[in-house]
Amino acid sequence: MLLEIKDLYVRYGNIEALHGVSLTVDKGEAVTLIGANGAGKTTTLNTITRVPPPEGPKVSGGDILYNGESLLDIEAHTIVQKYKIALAPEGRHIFGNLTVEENLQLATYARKDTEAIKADYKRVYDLFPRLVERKKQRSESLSGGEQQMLAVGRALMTGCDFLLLDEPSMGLAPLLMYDMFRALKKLNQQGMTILLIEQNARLALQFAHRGYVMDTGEIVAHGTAKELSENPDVKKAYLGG
Amino acid sequence: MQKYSVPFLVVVLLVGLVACAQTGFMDLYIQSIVLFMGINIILSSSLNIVNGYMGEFACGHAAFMAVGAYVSSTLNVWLFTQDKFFGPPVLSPDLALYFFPVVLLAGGVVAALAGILIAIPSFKTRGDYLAIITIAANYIVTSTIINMDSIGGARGFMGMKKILFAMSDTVDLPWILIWVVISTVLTIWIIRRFVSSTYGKGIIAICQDEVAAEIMSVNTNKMKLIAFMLSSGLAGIAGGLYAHILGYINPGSFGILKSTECLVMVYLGGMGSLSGSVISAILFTLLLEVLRFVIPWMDTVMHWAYLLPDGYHLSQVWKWVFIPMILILLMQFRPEGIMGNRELSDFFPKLKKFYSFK
Amino acid sequence: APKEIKIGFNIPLTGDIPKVGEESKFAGEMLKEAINAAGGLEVGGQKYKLNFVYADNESKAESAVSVALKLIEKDQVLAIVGPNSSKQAVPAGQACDDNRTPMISPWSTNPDATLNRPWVFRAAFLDPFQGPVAADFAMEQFGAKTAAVLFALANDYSKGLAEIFQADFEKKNGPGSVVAFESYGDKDQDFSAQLTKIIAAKPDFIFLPNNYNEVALIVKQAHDLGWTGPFMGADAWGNSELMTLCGDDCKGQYFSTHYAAAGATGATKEFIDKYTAKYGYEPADVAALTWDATNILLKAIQDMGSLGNDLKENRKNLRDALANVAEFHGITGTMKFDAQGDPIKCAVVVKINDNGKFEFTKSVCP
Amino acid sequence: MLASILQNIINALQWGSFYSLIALGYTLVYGVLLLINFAHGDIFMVGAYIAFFVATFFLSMTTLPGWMVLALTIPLGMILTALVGVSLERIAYRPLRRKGAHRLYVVITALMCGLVLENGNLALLGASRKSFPELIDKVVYTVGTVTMTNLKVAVILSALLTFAILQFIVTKTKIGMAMRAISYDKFAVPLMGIPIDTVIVFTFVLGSAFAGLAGLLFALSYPILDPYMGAMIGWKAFIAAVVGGIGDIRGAFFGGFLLGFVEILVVAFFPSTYRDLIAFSILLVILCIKPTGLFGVAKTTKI
Amino acid sequence: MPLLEIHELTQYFGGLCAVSDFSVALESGELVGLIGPNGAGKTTVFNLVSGFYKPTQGKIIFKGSSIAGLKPHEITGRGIARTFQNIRLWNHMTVLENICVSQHYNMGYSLMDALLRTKRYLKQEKRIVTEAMNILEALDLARYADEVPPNLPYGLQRKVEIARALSIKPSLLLLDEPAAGLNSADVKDLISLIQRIHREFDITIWMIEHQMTVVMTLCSRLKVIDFGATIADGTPDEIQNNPDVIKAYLGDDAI
Ligand SMILES: Nc1ncnc2c1ncn2[C@@H]1O[C@H](COP(=O)(O)OP(=O)(O)OP(=O)(O)O)[C@@H](O)[C@H]1O
Ligand SMILES: Nc1ncnc2c1ncn2[C@@H]1O[C@H](COP(=O)(O)OP(=O)(O)OP(=O)(O)O)[C@@H](O)[C@H]1O
Ligand SMILES: CC(C)C[C@H](N)C(=O)O
Ligand SMILES: [Mg+2]
Ligand SMILES: [Mg+2]
Repeated sequence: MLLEIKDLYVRYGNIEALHGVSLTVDKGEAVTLIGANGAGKTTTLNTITRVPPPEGPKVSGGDILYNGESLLDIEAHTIVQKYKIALAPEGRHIFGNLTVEENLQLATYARKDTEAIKADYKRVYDLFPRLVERKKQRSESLSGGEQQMLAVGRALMTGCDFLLLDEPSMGLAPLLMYDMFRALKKLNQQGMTILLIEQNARLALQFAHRGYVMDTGEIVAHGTAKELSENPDVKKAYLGG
Repeated sequence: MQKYSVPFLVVVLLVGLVACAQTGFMDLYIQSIVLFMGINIILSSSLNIVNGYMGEFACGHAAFMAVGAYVSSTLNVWLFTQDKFFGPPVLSPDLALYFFPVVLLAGGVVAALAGILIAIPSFKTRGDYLAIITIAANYIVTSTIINMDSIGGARGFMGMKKILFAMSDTVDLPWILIWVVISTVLTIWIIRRFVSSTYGKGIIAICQDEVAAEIMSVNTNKMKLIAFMLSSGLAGIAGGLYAHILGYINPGSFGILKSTECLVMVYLGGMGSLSGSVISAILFTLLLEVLRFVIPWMDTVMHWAYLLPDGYHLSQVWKWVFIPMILILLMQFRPEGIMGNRELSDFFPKLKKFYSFK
Repeated sequence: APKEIKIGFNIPLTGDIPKVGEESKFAGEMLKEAINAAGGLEVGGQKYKLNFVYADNESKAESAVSVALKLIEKDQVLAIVGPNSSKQAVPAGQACDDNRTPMISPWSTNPDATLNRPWVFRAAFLDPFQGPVAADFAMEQFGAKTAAVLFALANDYSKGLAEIFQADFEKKNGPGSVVAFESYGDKDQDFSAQLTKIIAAKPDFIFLPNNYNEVALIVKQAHDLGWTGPFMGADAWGNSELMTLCGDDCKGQYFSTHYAAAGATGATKEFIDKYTAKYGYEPADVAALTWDATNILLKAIQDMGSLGNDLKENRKNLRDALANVAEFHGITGTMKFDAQGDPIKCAVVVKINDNGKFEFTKSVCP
Repeated sequence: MLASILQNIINALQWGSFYSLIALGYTLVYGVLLLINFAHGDIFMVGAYIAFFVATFFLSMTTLPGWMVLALTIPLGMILTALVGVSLERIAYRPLRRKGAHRLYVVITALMCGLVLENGNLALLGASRKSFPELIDKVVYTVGTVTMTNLKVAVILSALLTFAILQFIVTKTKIGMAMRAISYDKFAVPLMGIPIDTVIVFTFVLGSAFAGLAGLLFALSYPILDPYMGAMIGWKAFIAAVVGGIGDIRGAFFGGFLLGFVEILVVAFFPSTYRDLIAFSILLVILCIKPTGLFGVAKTTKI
Repeated sequence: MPLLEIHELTQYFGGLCAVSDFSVALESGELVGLIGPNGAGKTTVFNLVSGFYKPTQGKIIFKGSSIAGLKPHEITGRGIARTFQNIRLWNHMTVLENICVSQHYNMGYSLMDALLRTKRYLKQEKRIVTEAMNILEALDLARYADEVPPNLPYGLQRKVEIARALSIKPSLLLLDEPAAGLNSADVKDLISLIQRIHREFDITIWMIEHQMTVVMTLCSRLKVIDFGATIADGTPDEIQNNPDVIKAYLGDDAI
């Protein structure tokens, strides 16, 4: 078991956002998390990466184990540096005052493996050729979709082996969305573990091996992708009938 | 009946204060605290329009105070007193009583016009760049005054006390107290009406998302102009009152330090909370005075407990160490100011019934 | 009847010239202790303890006004000693005059402090007298035909004296003989541009009617800019802190002042010795002037004959008594009072010798 | 005439150097936290006092020659001043940041910290001024009627050097990039594996250390220290930083010199009372023409 | 006469040509889609129409008069409302206030009226609130009137934003990716909402959207742009089978 979330309770101030969430991700798996707006999906990912307050939530119960080690007392930057877990956050959060290139470069902040970095650049630029064209542009003037590419590209540049993606397809044109999912699939096949949040449940279940369905801070269903796509409740609520 | 409770209270307050002053129940010292409280309330709540409701960071409030102070002082001195520079009074000093509000208002109007000086750059500039423009405007105003030798230049302007004497010679009442209370109440009333109208909420929209405001039909430039002018106009009135209370003004009293005092009161109270501004102005004024007594007392206690060497005494300078420290602490506990952006009535919903004070 | 007499001191304990406030306070304390030790001040056969309230005006004009108001309204003092600097004495004088409380400034030399103010008095000579003293001395000592002036714009004293000096010097040496007349603002630290202008105008000497703290900076910067000529100062130089701040740069310069501690005799020496013993340094002008001013005030209180219960009445009587003091023998010399209530007394010019002591050079009497 | 213009250029270079040095610290902290660190002028003042105490300590305790004392005072002063800056960050700003307070509340806290430093100094050390010892023998070079001192040369060179160092750090190194990134979006910074607090502390160390250097140089050039010496120059340096384009190192550097030149030249050609009036009017005009300062880049609002 | 006519609109950002020679004509009552790859310039077109940028070149004619160069609030006053790609509600105001403040183009009283609480002020204020409530009622949002937007689920926030745009009674409504971030169920609601608005409010709608289900069901006509230039124009069916569009935009959905 690579990642194991055990009975996690999480709160923002006085509001409890997760009430006992448990889920597991195995090495090399692609797992998706689907659910209605406000279900707590983003909260789950932010908790795993230990995003600090004020944005980050506070864990009030349960545990997050990574390779058997608890992540609860680890600082956010160590999660990336040492545990190699990267997150492409919801809302992109790119560094608008830096150029596209600098954004990518910054993600290699703690890395020393020059060769691997080079390979990663190539991988990202191959995945999103549009970023090559925009290399020197201040990233805040990118179009919405371009920014999304940058956010995913940046997460890859941290040299992670566990990738958390929060609605990566948001605002992407269909062509690009499919391209990106194909590329992610390839990454996954090369051994990258992926945990994905996606509003487009059909696409997500097509992509992932397994899935969890969240609702108001709880896991309400889980199973293999195939099981979930055939589950009548899931079909009705998330697959549009 | 409840509808009139607030106006009624205001009248009671005014009459009560005047009676206390008149009977000597409230000595001049207490009176002066009340006066400064009033002025601070006007200053903080007027700055709150721009810094709280509209979300700009204007740091030059004292400049408008200065404009109001100088305009109303010179007008009054020119009209009603014998002055070295302006010569004999133009009108009989008996009239000072009736013209005082007009002159005060004139100061406010000129200050509002000076407000345009920063309102226009604000169309294009936002945030910290606008903050600088306001600081620069503050320097420009004070140094313009420094260069006007006829009104005393850097050395200040005096003679306003005579106006107060002229007023109480005509009718024996504590006039300045009356005017301060009336101005304070009017200020709160105007601001409250402004920001609670859909029209005035335009500036709150600008604060939260200017792009959305502009797209949703708010004429942002016009609203900014109104907000800046209203804010600086009221500061001008506060300045006029301040000048007459002290009887002496000089450009140094309207520098950046005074402006920061206004800033502190606004943020201490909470951005966009009118009751917050009022409360913080009162607290701030009281704190200043209370420490005056607390420090010697602390000195005694600490010497008694052998915490201080014999030769060292806590001087009043410590006041200006304690006040900022208290404020820093307060900020740590309430990082959104005393009231956040809520009003008293949000905390005590029952008050709403009485809130026809609109 | 009240058993004590309360007198307020409106002095700069912090701000630009804290040493001035300190010396004023010490002089006041010394006098108070001496009199209270003897049972108090005798007025009309009754002894009153003295109570001195020292309030800090931060060396700011606006604070001086609010301090005056506070002393008058909250502390209910009978009279006020200070402020010292004309920058504060001019506005505070207005406040005292308006509120009908007697005030006596020990050290203010600007005429406006007392002009047309029946309630305001002083113990120092006036700048219309001091300006010509400085001009004459410089002409004689340096053979000066031209002069330059650098003054503080926001200071009534500095500006007033600069103007008086300019008028007088040009009267004596022809128009344009003051070749540079430069000013600076509050809290300025860099004077290089003004000094560059002054040095380029090649004056025979530079007149600096400024507070001692600024003098130190100006003199040093002038030397950095290559100025080697003499400076001439005025009474605001006269402070023991001048030399700690200015060091070697000020040695050899002259300034006009109220008294010279070195070589004093009689009551003056007694005062100096007592002060030095008590506080560890030699008192400068302001201590002596505060001593005199307070004594004038106490003398007037005694002249009143008796103290009533009504503070307003007492203040009024005290004012009248002060106005009636015709002559006073103080430790800074004998003063006669003119119709305005200003003293007529002698000035001295001192040289700062190589040990950094203020050495008596010359006395000038009106 | 020419000579006095030259002389004034030298004067302006020296005066501008101080504005630059202080403005650099402002801009550095602003560039990271968008925090107008209003305490910076007072940290500069503290730097001068620290230098004073360090120098007098060595002078009274040892028999080292003046230049040695200076050589020791520079690094020690910078380190101690940096400590002060970092403490402010730890005690006052960081908790607020953690609580997600509006950034203007941090600004107000900074203002308050400045007041505490100023008045705390006054209350503890008394109102009398300190006179800074002359550590190196002043050498006045005269060419014609134009004079220059060794100290002025040192001041100007220090400003240049500081600028070069900071510019390099901010634009060319990863930590510099991280500093800029923090200013734009704090949320995502740790997600890149960047220890955000370390970067912020580093920024405060840099900013305050150079304020310490500025304080020392200032004390050498204007050897009278008082608790309020940093207030005015601090405000003005901040204005200079913004006119240059706040957050940009070049902006602070040139902004500082611009203000220095304007001030000195106004005094050189007009009555000195017009200095602030003209200087600030010019700055206002610059900001009206270029609303984000000389080097600042407008933030594009993406809709 | 078409409601909105755009002629050869061009917009440069520095050297970058975001929109080039873009022309379109919208008839009253149409529901038209604007699609294209990311960075094609769609949002930029909307920004130009709503007055946020001044076009480098080209004409924008609305109801027969040119609106290029007018201020955004003036354009809104003439009847063009829009929503944003990323929701831009005023987060510290209640939903009701959000709607009310958007009445600035039509206050009906002056500052003085507000300060003096004149009859006119009271009457107009009442009208504004009633009208706002009507809009909320119509979109089933009335029960959230006193909530602040951050407390609402994302889908509802989108809806509030649409309500706010509708409240200025526009004749043309621009929707920038209204379905972004919504899940399939919410998307279905959104589709029916837009259909209802189109019917009941009798307005012209122009929308940008990447979710094909949305545009294909709603729009009668689609315009496809890439690199700021039009590459196709036609009914949804035509577009779906247009090889250029498939190549540049739709791609193939096998992963
Ligand atoms: N910073 C925050 N402060 C307070 N509450 C929050 C915060 N972030 C999220 N919440 C609340 O926590 C709950 C879960 O939100 P979360 O963002 O995790 O949902 P989500 O499943 O990601 O939804 P979406 O599909 O809209 O992204 C929601 O009720 C939300 O209002
Ligand atoms: N203010 C600006 N400054 C510079 N370039 C800009 C600016 N706004 C947009 N651009 C560029 O113009 C192009 C078009 O941007 P636009 O936002 O219109 O794209 P879009 O079609 O809406 O894309 P998306 O579907 O991803 O939102 C993009 O390449 C973007 O980088
Ligand atoms: C410097 C001052 C304390 C004294 C000076 N004579 C004045 O009148 O201002
Ligand atoms: Mg989410
Ligand atoms: Mg777009």
